[in-house]
Amino acid sequence: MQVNGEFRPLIVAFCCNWCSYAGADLAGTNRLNYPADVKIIRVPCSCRVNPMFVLRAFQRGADGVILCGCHPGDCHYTSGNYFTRRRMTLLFSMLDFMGIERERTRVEWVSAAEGAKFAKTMNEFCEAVAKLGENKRLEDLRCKK
Amino acid sequence: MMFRLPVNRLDDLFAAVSAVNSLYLPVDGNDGRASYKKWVEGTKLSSKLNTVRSAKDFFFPQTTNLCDFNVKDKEIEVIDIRADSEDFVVFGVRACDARSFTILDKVFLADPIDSYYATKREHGTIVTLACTRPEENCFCNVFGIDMTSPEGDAACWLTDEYLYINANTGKGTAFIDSIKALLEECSDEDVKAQQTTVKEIAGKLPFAGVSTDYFKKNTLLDIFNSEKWEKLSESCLACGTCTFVCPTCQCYDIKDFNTGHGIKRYRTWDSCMYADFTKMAAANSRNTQMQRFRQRFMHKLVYFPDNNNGEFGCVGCGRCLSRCPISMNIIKVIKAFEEE
Amino acid sequence: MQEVKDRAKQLLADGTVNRVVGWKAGEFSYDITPAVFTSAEEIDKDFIYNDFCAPNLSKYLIKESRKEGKLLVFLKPCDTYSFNQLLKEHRILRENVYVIGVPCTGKVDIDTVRAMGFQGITGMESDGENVTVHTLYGDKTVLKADTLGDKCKTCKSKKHVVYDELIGEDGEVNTDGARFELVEKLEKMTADERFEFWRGELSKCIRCNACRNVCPACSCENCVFDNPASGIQQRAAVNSFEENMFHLIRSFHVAGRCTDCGECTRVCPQNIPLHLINRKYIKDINEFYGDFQAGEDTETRAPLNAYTFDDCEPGIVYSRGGNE
Amino acid sequence: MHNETLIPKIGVVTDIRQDTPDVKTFRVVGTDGKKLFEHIPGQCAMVSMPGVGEGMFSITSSPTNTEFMEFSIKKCGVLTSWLHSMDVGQQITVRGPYGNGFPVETTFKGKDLLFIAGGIGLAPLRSVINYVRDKRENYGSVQIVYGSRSKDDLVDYQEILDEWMSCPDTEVNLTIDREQEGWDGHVGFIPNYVKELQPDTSKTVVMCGPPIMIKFTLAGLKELGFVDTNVFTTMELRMKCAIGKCGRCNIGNKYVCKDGPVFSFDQLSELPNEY
Repeated sequence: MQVNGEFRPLIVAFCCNWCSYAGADLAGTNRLNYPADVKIIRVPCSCRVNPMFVLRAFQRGADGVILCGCHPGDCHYTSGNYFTRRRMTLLFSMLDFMGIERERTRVEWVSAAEGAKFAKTMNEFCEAVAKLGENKRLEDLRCKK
Repeated sequence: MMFRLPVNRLDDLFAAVSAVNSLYLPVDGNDGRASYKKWVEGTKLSSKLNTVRSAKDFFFPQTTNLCDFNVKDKEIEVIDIRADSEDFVVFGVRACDARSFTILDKVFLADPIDSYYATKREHGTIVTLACTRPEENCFCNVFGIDMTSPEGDAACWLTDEYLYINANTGKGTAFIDSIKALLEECSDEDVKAQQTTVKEIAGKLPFAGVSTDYFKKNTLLDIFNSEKWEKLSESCLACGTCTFVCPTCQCYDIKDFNTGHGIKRYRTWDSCMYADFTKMAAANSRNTQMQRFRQRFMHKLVYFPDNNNGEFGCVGCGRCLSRCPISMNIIKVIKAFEEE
Repeated sequence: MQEVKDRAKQLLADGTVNRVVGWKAGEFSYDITPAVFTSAEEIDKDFIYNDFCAPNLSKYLIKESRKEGKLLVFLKPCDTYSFNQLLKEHRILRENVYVIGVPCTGKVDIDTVRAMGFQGITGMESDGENVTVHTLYGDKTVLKADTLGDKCKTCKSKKHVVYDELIGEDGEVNTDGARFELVEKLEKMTADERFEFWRGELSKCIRCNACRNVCPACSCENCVFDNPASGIQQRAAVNSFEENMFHLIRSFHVAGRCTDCGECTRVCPQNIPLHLINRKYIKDINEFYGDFQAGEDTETRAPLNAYTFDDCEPGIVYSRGGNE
Repeated sequence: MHNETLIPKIGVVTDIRQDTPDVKTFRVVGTDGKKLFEHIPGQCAMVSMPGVGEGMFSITSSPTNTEFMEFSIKKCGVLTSWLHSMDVGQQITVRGPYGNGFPVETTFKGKDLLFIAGGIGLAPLRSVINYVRDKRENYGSVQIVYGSRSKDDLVDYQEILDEWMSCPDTEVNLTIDREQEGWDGHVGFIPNYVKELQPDTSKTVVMCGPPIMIKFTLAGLKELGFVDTNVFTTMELRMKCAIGKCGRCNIGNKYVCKDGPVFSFDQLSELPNEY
């Protein structure tokens, strides 16, 4: 997306309800800055995110997709994020195999107490995606305005 | 009137056509298969007999945007996105595919005219190329198609030395006029000689003698109710390969896509082999794969001829024979019935 | 192969089975159709097993094994993996199936032969070493090894992992890793090159669903691509995104369950090397979570249904090296 | 550029009437407040909400109505559920008219007519019945046999009571499937009711309803001595284009959207039983 002549990436962040979403909240109440480019979608568990969600986000105009969940071992549902870990490892590896820039996807474990980590992660991720520019390889032209 | 051009000047011909209109021709891909590509400097005409996908793509593409909608509160705005097509030339269409347009015309140009197809037809010039080395899967002669003198706006014959060209329609004449500087008038002797040789090969093709009489002699209901369909359709995978590579398959679906800022209504190829082709909210008129399989062949061999003075809805291009994952195809169907 | 035919007739005659799932001869020697035979006459007339019988019969058993009575099926070594995988997923009723393992030395692929330059192929004969190709324009003999399809060129195993009886000698699992060579080659490319490669291949897709419908791992009663609410209901792909999406999602759905039978590539009308996508998953799973071969047995948990506490992080994709 | 029938017109819903618990009748006009197009009784139109879906519905109002069109729609799928949820003033898209319609100006003229409808099957017949009522002098006697699951499921019940029953030379026979409080009319299924009524076999029959009703009623009519050529029905199959091109609504070589939806039973007897 071009804002005032400058490219700003659209980032979709899937955040687990129990840790990362609370982490994002904490970042907010602590007045830690992270870019407004990040659009958070709350999910009950990072494990709820299936590959289609990630692809859909790109289709609808995302330039980067990040998944945040509880740290391994801390899943509210005991083991959800272990499955997320395997799934996303394989999916991201496949996206990379297809030639989609690997910096556009990321998984990060953020606990409810890690507001600072949340803000830092988002800042870093936005910057990395901003460097890559617009998502061209997984875009759906119909959805462009 | 026959014209010719030395084979080594083919590139000049393509360049001359391309200078005015977009030119599409079969080109060999890196997997050794041909597909239609737009000519650019350096593009070489395929040596293959035919393309995997048929030439129907130019007039009835895999997807067409029909119109757009803007929906705001209770109001709808309809946006007619149709644009006039540019003029284009498709070169190297074989006799079978050329005939497929006659069949597609009967569907799309019947009242009410399909404007998307009609526009493309009006702007497209079809330059056909006679076959010289038919494949074992070819059976266009079963449907009365002469592979050595193809239809189309202008027909070409390729020999070792020359490309011969002859106009069949006004559009073809205009096409030849546009490249006349490169051509010389000539006799049709070489073409006749080639036709004789190829016809001899064509007569010996494995399916040259296949008869379609059964479908002319028996009634719709008799063929429909035949017990043979069960066995024939037994291992059908219900994929859409045969329908999508078929030059005469024209069924389509209309769908809406919500782009987030509007609705795009588009149509895509559809296949009668798919389970949800006829699925309604309450019922499905073709519930089993046998019924769906039967529909496809009944359409080509019975329904279409019934509605079109006996003309079959198949042109014998052989694509379904070479592409079906389980090697079940229209020839096996015809033969199974002819056995009786 | 007379032995196979005889055994089929024998089992029909003694009432062990009431039908035989096998291969049926076509118009030429190479256009084989899977079929169900119910009598000795039918078997004598149409049954065939030779170097051209590539179709994997396992998937038909989902439907067939639910019908009345016991059936006989012939499975090649690689088909037995699919069979096992389907057993594991409770898709085949084992008690209704009598499996005879038949040997396989690789199947001749008509498209490979065509790509060699043959036109008008009216027949082929194989003696196991050489293939004689008869065409409208003359005959020629070539090495069989050169005529194999993608799935057979890098055969994963000549060992039957499940059977009730065997015809011929059982073979060995192939461990040379040759089947990952092309995947490795792609991995070594730059991201741009990989993107170009896949765009070139996937843009050919006509979304006919042949890969899905032939795939023994794609055994869902109702596929996500047939669900109107998914927004990606089957039909032709509209643009490059949908082409990518279809193949990404389909391959992900079979990841960890794909036995690498190679049917997807064999049936693709557009010759897209779809098996490479599946093999990439297999290779990744082997590297990240330890060697795993789907269909090898019916007990081991599938890699995507399992985890360990110390699995690698998704970040491994970035740190693994290779070209960006 | 050619006209394109696949590009729809915009219609405005000006009135919504709840006929039965699952049937609503929608009144539609163009954005200029006038009727969208003219039609023949029995013809259909493709009604759509962009992004939701498009479906073929019979136009239930009579062509003699010069002000608006009406569609009686039963809630049963994605699109119909959406249509049921909309309010007056909503715009929808409409294209048509499609199909052959009933032969009201030829075969039916001067004939005694027997209408048999079950449930929502009354919707397509309503336009013919009202057409006949408005041009009463052109037709002979009219008998209407209409049945439904219950009294509440009788579509257009009020219109039946107020207008049809008071029409000259018109007999209306209503029935419901099982006993219900407040109902003193006939109770029983249509096929049996028709047999009980013993209609004159010289009548031309127009029938519409669920397949099972059609099957048994037709058998009953034949028993009474009716001939196939005198019995008409209107069909419904999945449609996308409505102009005989998309290839799915065929019964044998006939397309329901183009060659139908009205067929006589002698026509259907020559076609495969695939509907």
